Amino acid sequence: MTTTAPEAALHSVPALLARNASQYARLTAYREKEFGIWQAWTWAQVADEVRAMALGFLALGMARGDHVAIIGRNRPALYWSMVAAQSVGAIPVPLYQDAVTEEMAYVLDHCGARFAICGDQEQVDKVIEVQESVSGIEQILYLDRRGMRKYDHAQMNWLMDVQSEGRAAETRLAPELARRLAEQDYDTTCVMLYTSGTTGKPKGVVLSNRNIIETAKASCSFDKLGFKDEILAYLPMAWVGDFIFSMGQAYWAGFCVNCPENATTMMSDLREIGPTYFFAPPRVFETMLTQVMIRMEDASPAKKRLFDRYMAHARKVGGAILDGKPVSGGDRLKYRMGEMLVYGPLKNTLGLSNIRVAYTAGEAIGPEIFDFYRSLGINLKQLYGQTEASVFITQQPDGEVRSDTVGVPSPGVEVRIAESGEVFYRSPGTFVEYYKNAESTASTKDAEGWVATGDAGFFEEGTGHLRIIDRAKDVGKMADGRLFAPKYVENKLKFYPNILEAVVFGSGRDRCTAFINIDLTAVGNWAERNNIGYSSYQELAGHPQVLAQIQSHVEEVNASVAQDPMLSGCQIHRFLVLHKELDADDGEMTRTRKVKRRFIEEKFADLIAALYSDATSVYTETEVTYEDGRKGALKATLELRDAAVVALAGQRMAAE
Amino acid sequence: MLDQPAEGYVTADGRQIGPVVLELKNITLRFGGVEAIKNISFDIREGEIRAIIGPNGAGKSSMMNVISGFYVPQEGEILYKGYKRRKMPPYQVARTGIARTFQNIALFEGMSVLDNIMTGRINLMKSGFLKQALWWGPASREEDEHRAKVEKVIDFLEIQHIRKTPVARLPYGLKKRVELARALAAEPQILLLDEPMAGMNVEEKEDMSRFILDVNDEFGTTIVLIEHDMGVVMDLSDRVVVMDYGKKIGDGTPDEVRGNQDVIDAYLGVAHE
Amino acid sequence: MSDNVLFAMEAALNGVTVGIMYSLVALGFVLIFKASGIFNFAQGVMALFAALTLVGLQNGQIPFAPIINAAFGTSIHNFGWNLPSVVAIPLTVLVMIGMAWLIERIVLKHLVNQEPIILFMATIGLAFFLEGLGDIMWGAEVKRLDVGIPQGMSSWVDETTYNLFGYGFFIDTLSLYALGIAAVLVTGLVLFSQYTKQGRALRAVADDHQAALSVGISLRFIWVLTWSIAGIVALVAGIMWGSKSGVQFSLSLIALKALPVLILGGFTSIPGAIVGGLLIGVGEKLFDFLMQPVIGGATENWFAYMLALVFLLFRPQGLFGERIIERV
Amino acid sequence: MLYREAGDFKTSYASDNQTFPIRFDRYAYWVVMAVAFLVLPMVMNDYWANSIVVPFMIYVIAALGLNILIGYTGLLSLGTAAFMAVGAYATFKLTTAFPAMPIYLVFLLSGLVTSAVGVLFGLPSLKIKGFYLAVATLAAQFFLIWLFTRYGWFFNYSSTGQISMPERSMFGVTITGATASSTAVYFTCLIFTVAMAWLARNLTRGQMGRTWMAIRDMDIAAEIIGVNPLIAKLSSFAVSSFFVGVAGALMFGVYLGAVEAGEAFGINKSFLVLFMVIIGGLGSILGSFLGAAFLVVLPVLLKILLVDNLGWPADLARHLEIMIIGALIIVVLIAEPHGMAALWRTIKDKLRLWPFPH
Repeated sequence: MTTTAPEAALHSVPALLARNASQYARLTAYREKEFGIWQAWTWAQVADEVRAMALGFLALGMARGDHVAIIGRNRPALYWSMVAAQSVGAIPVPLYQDAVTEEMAYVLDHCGARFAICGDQEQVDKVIEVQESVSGIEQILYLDRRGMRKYDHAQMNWLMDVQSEGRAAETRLAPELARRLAEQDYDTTCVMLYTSGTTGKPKGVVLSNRNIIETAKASCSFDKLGFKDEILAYLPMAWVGDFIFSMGQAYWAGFCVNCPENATTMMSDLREIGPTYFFAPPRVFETMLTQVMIRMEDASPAKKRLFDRYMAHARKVGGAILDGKPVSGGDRLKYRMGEMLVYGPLKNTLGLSNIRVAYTAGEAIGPEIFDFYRSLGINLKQLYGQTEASVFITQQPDGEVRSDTVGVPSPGVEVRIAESGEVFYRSPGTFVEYYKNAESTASTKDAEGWVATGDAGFFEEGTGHLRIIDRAKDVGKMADGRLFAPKYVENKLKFYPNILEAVVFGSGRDRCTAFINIDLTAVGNWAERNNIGYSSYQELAGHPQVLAQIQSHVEEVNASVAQDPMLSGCQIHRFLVLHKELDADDGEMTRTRKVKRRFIEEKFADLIAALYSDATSVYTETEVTYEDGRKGALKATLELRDAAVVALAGQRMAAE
Repeated sequence: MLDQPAEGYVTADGRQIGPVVLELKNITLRFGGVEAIKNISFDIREGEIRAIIGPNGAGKSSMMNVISGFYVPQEGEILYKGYKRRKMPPYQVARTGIARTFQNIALFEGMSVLDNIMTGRINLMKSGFLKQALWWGPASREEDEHRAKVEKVIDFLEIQHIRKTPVARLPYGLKKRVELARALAAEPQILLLDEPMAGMNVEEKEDMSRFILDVNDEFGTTIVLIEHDMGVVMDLSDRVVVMDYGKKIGDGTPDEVRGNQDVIDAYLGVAHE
Repeated sequence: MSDNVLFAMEAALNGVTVGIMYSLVALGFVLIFKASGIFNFAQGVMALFAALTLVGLQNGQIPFAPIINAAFGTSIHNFGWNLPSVVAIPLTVLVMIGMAWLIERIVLKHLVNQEPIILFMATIGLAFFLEGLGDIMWGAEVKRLDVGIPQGMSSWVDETTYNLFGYGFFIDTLSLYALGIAAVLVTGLVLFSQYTKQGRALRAVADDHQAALSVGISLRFIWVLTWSIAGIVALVAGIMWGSKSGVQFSLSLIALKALPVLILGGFTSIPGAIVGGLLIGVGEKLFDFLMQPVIGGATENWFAYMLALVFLLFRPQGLFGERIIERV
Repeated sequence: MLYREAGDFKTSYASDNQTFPIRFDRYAYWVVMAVAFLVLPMVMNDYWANSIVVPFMIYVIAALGLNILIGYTGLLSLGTAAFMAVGAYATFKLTTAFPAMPIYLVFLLSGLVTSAVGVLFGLPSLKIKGFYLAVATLAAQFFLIWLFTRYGWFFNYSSTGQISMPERSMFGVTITGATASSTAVYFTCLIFTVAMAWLARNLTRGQMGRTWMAIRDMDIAAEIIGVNPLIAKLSSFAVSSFFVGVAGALMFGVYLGAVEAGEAFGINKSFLVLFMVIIGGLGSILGSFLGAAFLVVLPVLLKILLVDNLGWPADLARHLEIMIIGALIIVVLIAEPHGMAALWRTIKDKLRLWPFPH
């Protein structure tokens, strides 16, 4: 392997690996909780493993430009297989492991993968099922051997066998590998990621080495990430974020990637590792907070009082202290006390003690949730990005952190707002193209390389922070021409623990209405405390007291929406609580749990109609898909509720 | 069954069944006056899943205890790997590669799951008294090596999450699984399962059957199981011995046994009570 | 007949006296063990406590006088009256019953279905507690106990034996009474358990806990009952021993001697307890008599245990206990 | 509350099953060690050394021994004191027979002698269980004491029937005898206590310990999965007696200096150690420490309170003490059958989960 390559030559992930293998040889590169302890690999070992794998791939005849599908939970060997694939000039295509067969079939077919690398038997079975319809796949490799012995191995290999074959073929294939490695440059494709598009079929976003490495370089320096950092890789490997954090940044900065034992142990693994750099979507932070509150409910009164008292103080000064703003000595002292008695232990039990930088993104995060973590002294920040940008578009610099903005343009990124209010950006991270989809490429990325985010937003005066209102195409006009920004309202609703999801309608209509999903954990817990019996989500969702609660939430939201003249029209006049949870398996949401608005509008047309009629209740039947894939029908009669709105909005419009 | 070649054969689902590894000849066991087992003979082939079924009090468990050396039959002999097994205490039988689980769970309630399974390796751990007392070097190294082996078993039976829990706190189903783990940890050639699914719900039964098959499949372990639930037995086992009132009334493949009139009278009738 | 044989016989007969003591204590053990599976280590101390209480009542002592004096610098001791035994004994019986009730309330209730070993240790704790309590209530000094049982050499035995062998045995009259009383006590118990409702309930529980409970016998009542009876038996033992050699701590040590007795007699057999007691009593006296010249005296200290130990190796379930078949 | 475990992860089995897996506990342990070896000797006066610290440490060793037998192997013994006596008399005979022998070696050899005797009296445990075994150990208790008081050879025919420890020194430091400094005594006990505790930990953490516990929890199953009961039980007796023997040796050699078997090692001492184990916690090494500490300190406190301050007669205080100990045993068994150690464990779990209740 090359010794300390000059930065200039670092134009591919394999090259970065080579650099780390010599520069950080003894430092831990990967850890995975397996067999009761954290198995660890140094960069040197990783380089060796990857090389063996790459040679093995050559032996299997992996060619330049081949697409290699990677399906499974976050595991070191799977990350290595991506680098190995890159080493031989192939293109890794990580897929969502929980994708149902049809989705997987589409993607595998679209990218024409010749190789599929699977985590375990379950994934293999899926791929085999797909093979019936998709011919492209020639070789299936698997990582976990459990239960695989009886399979026909004519077109199948255990990843470890591939490696040992590779090692055996060292002398024969080493030159070829060297050649392939040498071919890698800044413009060769690094990875292809499928966006779980909110509408239509997923698109394959092609990202070059330049995209990934430049982005990693910039973002690492932005947050001063170094080889001492620890990260927990638990988000889907198919998601661009995980690729940037666990591959791009990890390989650039040389920090350690930790893989949990399995999805169920994630929280305890998080606690054991205590990462210094952490990303989680808002809903994770939200559930964490809910858990904290629920568990504290059972605490002894004295302890509860102590907890509340200090949390109150944290809310008062915690954030300020974190932002380095002036805080009185007394308050600092009290905060110190709190750190010892409450914050410290709390962060410890959550596994967030060592966090230096934490990010959240994807959707807006509730102010109190956001502030809760910051007040504990956890440097939680927001960023705004998307797959096409290799994540980073804007992010919040230390000390300028607020819940309602997404920060300033990341280093090297230019951002402009179109007249329509849509946000455009241009950066080294900007994707190359949509695979086999020239026209959407063209429609998203113009000649100068400006990319339309599809989000509407504006720069705040003074701070220069970007604020996102909503999806551009969702920002519509109401019948009377007032601005209609459903996401904006939905987020405000979702900030209430009781509300899991909300879908607001009103485009081209005279007033807004909404579907609501209650949060089963939060409301269920509330129900228990007030011993309200319920057998199903549906029953609980229909309970009058629940409806009353939701109504009060809606009305509060209306009040706050009315504050903002631009959006005051978006107050919700009527709403209903849905009889089922919106679910990706029913196509109502994306895998990343973004609401598919159009789809829902069609699916629940009858309900929407009812909301705009003056009926007080509506009967409906809905098709649902169960865990095991069976389909069934859900019957329900839903109550339609009117919510009070703040009136003045109308006159204001008139006044303008 | 008699037409199966002595040197072994391959089953429909591609499992290699070897020659006879354990043979019981004319076993008779008495408690005082009562005859628990009356002159029973049958054999167990390498790598097969052999079931012993029969109504309550048919002497199944006694038979199990005879094989595992806890009871010494008054008459008859046991040939193991071709040699007559001399009279020996149970712990020596265990050393010959026979491990077992118990009808009513016999875990060590005062110990953690991990320690329970570690005890399974008792006969594989060598380091002596003094080495352990000083712990340094050999003893601790050995401990770690065996821990690694045990962790494989834990992983295999998917009980990682309860690794450090005291068994006393576990629900019934999991206890059964831990007991299986303890037996597996001994890396036995023959694994005796005494009603592995007694008192389990359908789901737990499915899991357990899967594990039993996997064990036999992955490690090629010979498995002898007593089971009350006919359905399960018929799906799992290659050959079945049927006992009633201490006598053998049937022996053969599940289908053969199903066809056997005595069995139908004696057992199947009783089964649906 | 050679003198040695005569001496041996005399020693043996004296052994019977001690044996009775053991038997009485062992009896208490057996009663409680049968009814509740508890091995009551405190039985001996109960005897001591009973005896102390009896003496205290007879002499009209003020309970807890020592501690009161210590605390308040007073020096009170007696109420200044003396109760006749006919009053004092029933009172003591009441005290023992009260104690049984308290023990059930405070201790046993909380220890139901713990392993026997735990219960055993609990009774050890109880033993210590009672010992301390007794001393604090009535003072620790050795006391004479006299309930009017004649003592001293029985001239009747002396004469008859003299006429028989030409050598008069020295037997304490008390021993003879002890024998009598023990006999009465046992027959009493047997009758009680045969012909009274409670007695039958007692037997039912002894035979099969679950069954007994299922037919609606209150286990707690049974426990109070057995502990009361055990208390009374203890009182008797206390009186015997007390009258013989004064009420003192050594009394609680015979609790330990009762262990080997039970091992010989079996934990669940009343006749076993009696026979075992006599065996041990006679045995240790004889052994001492015979071995003294060889290995020196005071072998009573350990003979009983060694005997039990050897015995155990050959018949773990005791003389009258039935064999256990181990199952898995 | 005090625990900070985030980032305290294990990458090897060795570190996973070390004695103190949690960082905070490790620090605590080292602090205690430092205090014991460096601070205490400086600050402690003779009264504390003699009436509390030294006996505490000696009883810890005895309790550890008994705990191995009862707590880990489930074999009940009431003969502890007698085995201590064996240790004591062995020391006496060895020192007087071989004046040149290094005294620490003498203590260790005494331990070995004791374990030999222990194994002898442990033999019955192969056939008998529970109370029955208790009787066997009682036989040991009374027989041995009788032996030691009866046969002159054991006490070198001294007129008093006592044995008294001659003066012995190592590396020029007087360790036993009248002129031994309390510091020397302290360090002797400390060294032995630490070493023995460490031994106990090693033996109980490994396969040996697991076989013992297997026998304790379900001997039949244990035998069927391959535990040889003979070896398991006898080894337990041997180890246990070794500990108890060393304790006895120290009790006589460095603490009492002169003893008469009957008084120093009577049945009540057996019970005392038994209580230490019960109150401290069966099957817990920490428990042996806690139990010993408790039952050593309690009488001293009572004495200070009642006799020294309130001026009550000493015997009364003594009776009160007996009563309280008895009551405590019952309370402990009712409240927490696994003793103070288990209590501590629950507290610790609470601290680790703080601020959450569960």
